[in-house]
Amino acid sequence: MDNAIMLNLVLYLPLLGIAMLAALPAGHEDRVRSTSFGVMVAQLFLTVILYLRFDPNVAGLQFETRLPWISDWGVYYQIGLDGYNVLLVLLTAFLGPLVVAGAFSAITKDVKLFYAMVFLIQFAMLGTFVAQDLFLFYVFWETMLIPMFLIIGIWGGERRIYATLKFVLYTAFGSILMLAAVIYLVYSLKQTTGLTSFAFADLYRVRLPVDVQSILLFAFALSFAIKVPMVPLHTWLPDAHVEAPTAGSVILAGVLLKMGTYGFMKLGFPLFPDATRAATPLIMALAVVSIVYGACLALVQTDIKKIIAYSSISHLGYVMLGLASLDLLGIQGAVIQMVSHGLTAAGLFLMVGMIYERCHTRELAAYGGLAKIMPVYSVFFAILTLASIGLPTTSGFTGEFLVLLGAFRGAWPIYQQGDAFPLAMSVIAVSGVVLGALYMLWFAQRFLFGLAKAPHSDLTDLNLREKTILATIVVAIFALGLYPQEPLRKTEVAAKQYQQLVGTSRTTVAGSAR
Amino acid sequence: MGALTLIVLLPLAGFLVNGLAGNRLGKSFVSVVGCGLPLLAFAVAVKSVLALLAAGTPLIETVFTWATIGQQSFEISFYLDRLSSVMVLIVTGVGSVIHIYSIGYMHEDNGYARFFAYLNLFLFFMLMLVLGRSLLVLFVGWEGVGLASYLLIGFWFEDPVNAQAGKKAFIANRIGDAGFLLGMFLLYTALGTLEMDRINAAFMSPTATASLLGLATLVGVFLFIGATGKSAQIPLYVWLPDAMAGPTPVSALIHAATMVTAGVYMTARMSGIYLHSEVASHLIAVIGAATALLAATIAITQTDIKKVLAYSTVSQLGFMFVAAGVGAYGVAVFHLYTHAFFKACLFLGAGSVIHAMSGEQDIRKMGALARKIPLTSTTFVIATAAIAGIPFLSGFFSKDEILLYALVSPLGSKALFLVMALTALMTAFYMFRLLWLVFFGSSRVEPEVAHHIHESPLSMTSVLVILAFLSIIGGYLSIPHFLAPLLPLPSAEEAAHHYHWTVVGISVALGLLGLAGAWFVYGGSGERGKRLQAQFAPMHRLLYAKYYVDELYDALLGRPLVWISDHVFLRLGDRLLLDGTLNGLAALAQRAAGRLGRVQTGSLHLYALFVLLGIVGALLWSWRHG
Amino acid sequence: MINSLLSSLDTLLLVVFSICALVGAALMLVLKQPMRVAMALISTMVFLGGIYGLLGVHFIAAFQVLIYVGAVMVFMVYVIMLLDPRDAFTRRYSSLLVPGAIGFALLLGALVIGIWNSLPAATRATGATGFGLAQFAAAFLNEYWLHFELTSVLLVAAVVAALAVIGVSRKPHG
Amino acid sequence: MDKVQMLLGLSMALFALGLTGVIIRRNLLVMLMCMELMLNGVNLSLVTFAHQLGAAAGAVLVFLVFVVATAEIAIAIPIVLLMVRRKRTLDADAYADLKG
Repeated sequence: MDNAIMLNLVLYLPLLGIAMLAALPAGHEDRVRSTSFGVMVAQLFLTVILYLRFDPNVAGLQFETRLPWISDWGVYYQIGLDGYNVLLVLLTAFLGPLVVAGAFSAITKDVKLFYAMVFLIQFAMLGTFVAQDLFLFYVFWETMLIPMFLIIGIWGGERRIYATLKFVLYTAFGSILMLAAVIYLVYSLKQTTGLTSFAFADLYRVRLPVDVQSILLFAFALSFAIKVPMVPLHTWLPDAHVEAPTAGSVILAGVLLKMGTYGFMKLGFPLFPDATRAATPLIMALAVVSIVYGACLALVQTDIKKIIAYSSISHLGYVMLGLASLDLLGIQGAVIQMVSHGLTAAGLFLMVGMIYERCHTRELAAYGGLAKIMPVYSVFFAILTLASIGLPTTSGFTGEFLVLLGAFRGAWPIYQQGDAFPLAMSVIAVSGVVLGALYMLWFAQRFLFGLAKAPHSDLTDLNLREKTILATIVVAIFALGLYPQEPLRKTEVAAKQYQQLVGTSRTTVAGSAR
Repeated sequence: MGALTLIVLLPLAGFLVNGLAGNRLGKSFVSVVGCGLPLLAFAVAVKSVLALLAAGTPLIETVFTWATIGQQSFEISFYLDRLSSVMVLIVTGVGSVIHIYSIGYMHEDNGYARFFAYLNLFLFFMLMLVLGRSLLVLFVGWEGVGLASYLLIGFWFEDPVNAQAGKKAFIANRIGDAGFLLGMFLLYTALGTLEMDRINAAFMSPTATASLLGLATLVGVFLFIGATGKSAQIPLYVWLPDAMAGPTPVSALIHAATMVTAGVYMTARMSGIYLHSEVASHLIAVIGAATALLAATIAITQTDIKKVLAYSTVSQLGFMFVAAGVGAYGVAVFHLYTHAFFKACLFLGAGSVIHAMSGEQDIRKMGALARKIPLTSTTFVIATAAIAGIPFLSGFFSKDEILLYALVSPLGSKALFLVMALTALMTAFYMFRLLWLVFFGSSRVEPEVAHHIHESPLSMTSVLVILAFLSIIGGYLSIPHFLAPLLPLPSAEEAAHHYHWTVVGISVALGLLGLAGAWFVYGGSGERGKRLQAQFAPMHRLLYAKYYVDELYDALLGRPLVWISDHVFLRLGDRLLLDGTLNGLAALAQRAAGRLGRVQTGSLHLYALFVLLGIVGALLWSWRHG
Repeated sequence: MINSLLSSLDTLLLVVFSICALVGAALMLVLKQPMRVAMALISTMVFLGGIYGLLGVHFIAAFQVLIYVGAVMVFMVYVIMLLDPRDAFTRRYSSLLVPGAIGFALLLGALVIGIWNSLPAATRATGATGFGLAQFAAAFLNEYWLHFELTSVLLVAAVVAALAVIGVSRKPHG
Repeated sequence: MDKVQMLLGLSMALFALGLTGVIIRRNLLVMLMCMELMLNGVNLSLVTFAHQLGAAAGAVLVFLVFVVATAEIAIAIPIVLLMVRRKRTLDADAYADLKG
């Protein structure tokens, strides 16, 4: 099959899935589940083929589709794979079947609608990643909100309305500013080159004075930083995670948060290179604050999901640090860290969901000594925990190591020129390694070890479905930890392009832009 | 697959088999796999070392490229030279016998397969650590042994104390690892490689730039921070005594013979850097000496048999670092090597005692066990004599060399020598104290325990015998000499030869003095010991409480971190400032909406009036702007 | 100017009708009985129809009388007669009498200064020739056929809505 | 003041009077009638312009206004009847249920 068509097929399979669900007669919940799972697996299969066919040596888009959409505004339906998104698309497709399978027993209310929403968000997330036209990107970006809003709002916990409103208000607030910036950006492209286009490739050529860049970067960054989330824009995340059903948490932590970092990498920083370089100390500082702050907060939580939620904030701080380092190692590390966090956080949330299904509480104090009661569960949990704190041979190590090494290596020459700030930031970031161990082990110790205690005495260990889900994730984690060479090769060209885009000045003297 | 790769992978295979299927395969199968594969690894290691000696040049095996980024490439490769061959033989050799010992020791345990899986996992990472060519591989092993240690300390996880101890070990190690990472980053930034032979070559090369050599101190200190974590030196030594919560074979293998010496190995391995930094070397020597002294003083008062040995280990590690600090890396490795034998023997002997005493570890409830468990006590006596530095046993040779170089090395000094001599005296004292309280004197064993006292099975005692034998003869293989081509000893002055016999004399005298002192205090009824304790009660309390360091750390670091996280970050930051602002804004919007809502009176007339006013407004606006 | 207005009978009639329509409208605000208000409105409408006639758009004049007076106002009068004045009719003015009066003055003022004053004064009416029903019909079916169809949709919707409203009212009473 | 100006002035006056009537009259039916008056005012201006410009568009619009007025009254009257049946009054102030 033609690659471009296949990419479109991957993108639209979720919509096809919705159509198939709609065609099913009411009441056949098992058929709904198996259909959903089948569609997701098919999507993963196609994505893997695309991934294998992806040529790491080609700079720029592959499998591209470009059709005029709104000709008057220069809007194109343009999608394609490149080094920026190829891993994230694979991650999204990889988590799809796991999310669906993980929700088999957890969701019993409005099953059909639930899976339809999962498909819709899958569609929107994939679309956001593959979109190469800012207008299209924005449409997908906003589309993501709706299914997530419903997933939390309908199948969530007790305070779901508060959480879902907080989530939507936060993200919508960010989006509005971004929209304004998008319009201004396209307008200035027209002013300078006479070209009306939303294509990323064209927008990368816009030259703007630094002060204008800064304002636009702020607008973009606000939207992305809320999604990441970076401290101090993070408070929606713990609430959303706690109230969301397992599948919602998995999608949120696994893919949705990467939208923010992907946005920074693909749009925020390369579009406004001069402002980015001027703001690098601030970005690094916020990243490091996120690392430390998230870790400290994870340390004092009593709700299992909140611990993982705060740890996500900490882990995504590494991604931001890597992106801000502008060092090739750091950038590549950031990409790996995104995928790694997607795997570990998704796995941990799935595991919390599994125990929640059995005991119906997320209070850490209610548990203890699970290693005795549920040995298999405990082994998986320990592996995911250790991967999350970046133990060597797991994916977390690859990401954290490369990010920290890159940040240090990038900061060293600056230090030798007399500015110690970036170096200090990278050194503080290393302390996150210790803090990470601190909260995760504290968590694991109270959860898995000690005297056996659980809200129910007759806890059953994982069943085959659950084991398979977790084993899949664990295999991926080790693959990425032991042999990151393969994915790194696929992203290298993009990382270099990013480095070059952000590294070269595209400023103009104020006023001459118009 | 190359031989070195095979050495590393054999224990991993054992881990996978025992870990995944061990419970289903039965204990004998687990034992065969769990002990056979390490033994096989030992055999391959011996063969590789012979090949090395025949070849004369280091063996290098590249397994695969972990990552290539831009021009940078990280390779997973193994490296065998004389230094790593000493280490790999200790690890696989001592490791294998301890595995065999565990068959008897853990026989009744439910987690038998799990235990062997963990032990094999530990060996895998440890071999990776000692065989790694690049710091990256070393770091993988470095963190990996930390993990295995964590799992094994918390092996009996149902007791929260054990799990707590495991966590403490892991976190102390992690703090060290953070420093280690920084050292690695700095090296990589400066040299663009993490391969240790290349790094050493770069530092030793005559063309090394001044800016590179200027980094030596910083790098050295960072790497040493890692070593203090792994090798239990001040300030991160606190985890090791707690780590005794694990099963005794674990204490012998991980917390005495192999893992804790990784820091010493690393320091010796990176000697190219330390040779260029007097500051870092001094720091190592001072920290080592201080740790040795501090741990020895604590060991004198401890009453748990394993705790005494744990502090003894910390103290001996301090000796090794002193040797490394004065530039005598070969001597440090020599002591590492002899220590592996006698300390493993001591720990396993202690394990045998505990086994005999049905789990009792308090030496105040022991005494006069020599006749009941003769084989254990004999080996224990030999090992104690070895550690105390009684002449012609292995410990004597290595400790003597350390004392000598502390005095005569250009980096050494008289003060250093005096401290180490004092520590050596105390070592002899507390070890003989332990010996007396456990095996001689009068029995204080509780009656119901006394019935069950029995000698351990053959699988355990044979291992004790092997290790005791090695403790006797180990010193005759001169490791410093063996390593001299790789790690030349510091150039001592002419006076060295003059001093040598003096130091030997002092060293012998110290050992015997310690023996005599312990005999005097604890021999017979032990009355003198009690009196002495009463006389120095405040000091005893201070030492018994380990200088309150744990409490201090908790008060200075642990609790403030939690307090700040909870009160400042969570309550003030997240809830009050961020969420408070947000909720405040939401409330404001709601109130404003309430106000505006009152305009909706429901009166049609008023609405019509608004329409009218709107029209008027629109008209006026269009008139003004038309 | 007055002279030019008075120059023909048509113009005179136009003025008279205008004044009458204005008076009728003003009466609507002050008469108390709804029936009388309705009568005032009808008279205003009739006078307006007269004006249309004088302007030459006779068919509009016819519609005005037929549809407004004949249909709408008859319906209105019928309803007024249907309702029982004792419990349905109320006081004359709302509480907003004074603001309304002030608003009226404001609106009129704004209209006069905003539009009326700015009208080009001397444009001669070209409509002396006017346009007949034929033109109107042609325009409707050529240019405005869509609007025409939409009106029919609107009317159908209105009928349905009226039925629905009546239907709702019946339900609670069985 | 010519003919067109006078007629436009009349239409404005009718519109203003109608709107004022909606504001100041209390009776729902009278308010409805005042709205009709406003429509008539607008119609007048439309016819005047159509007459002046000789274009059919104005006349078409007037026709549309007729239809709208008819439809409006066809729905408004039943609603008024319903309301009166519920509260037995035509006082607009009695129907302030949508108070915010």
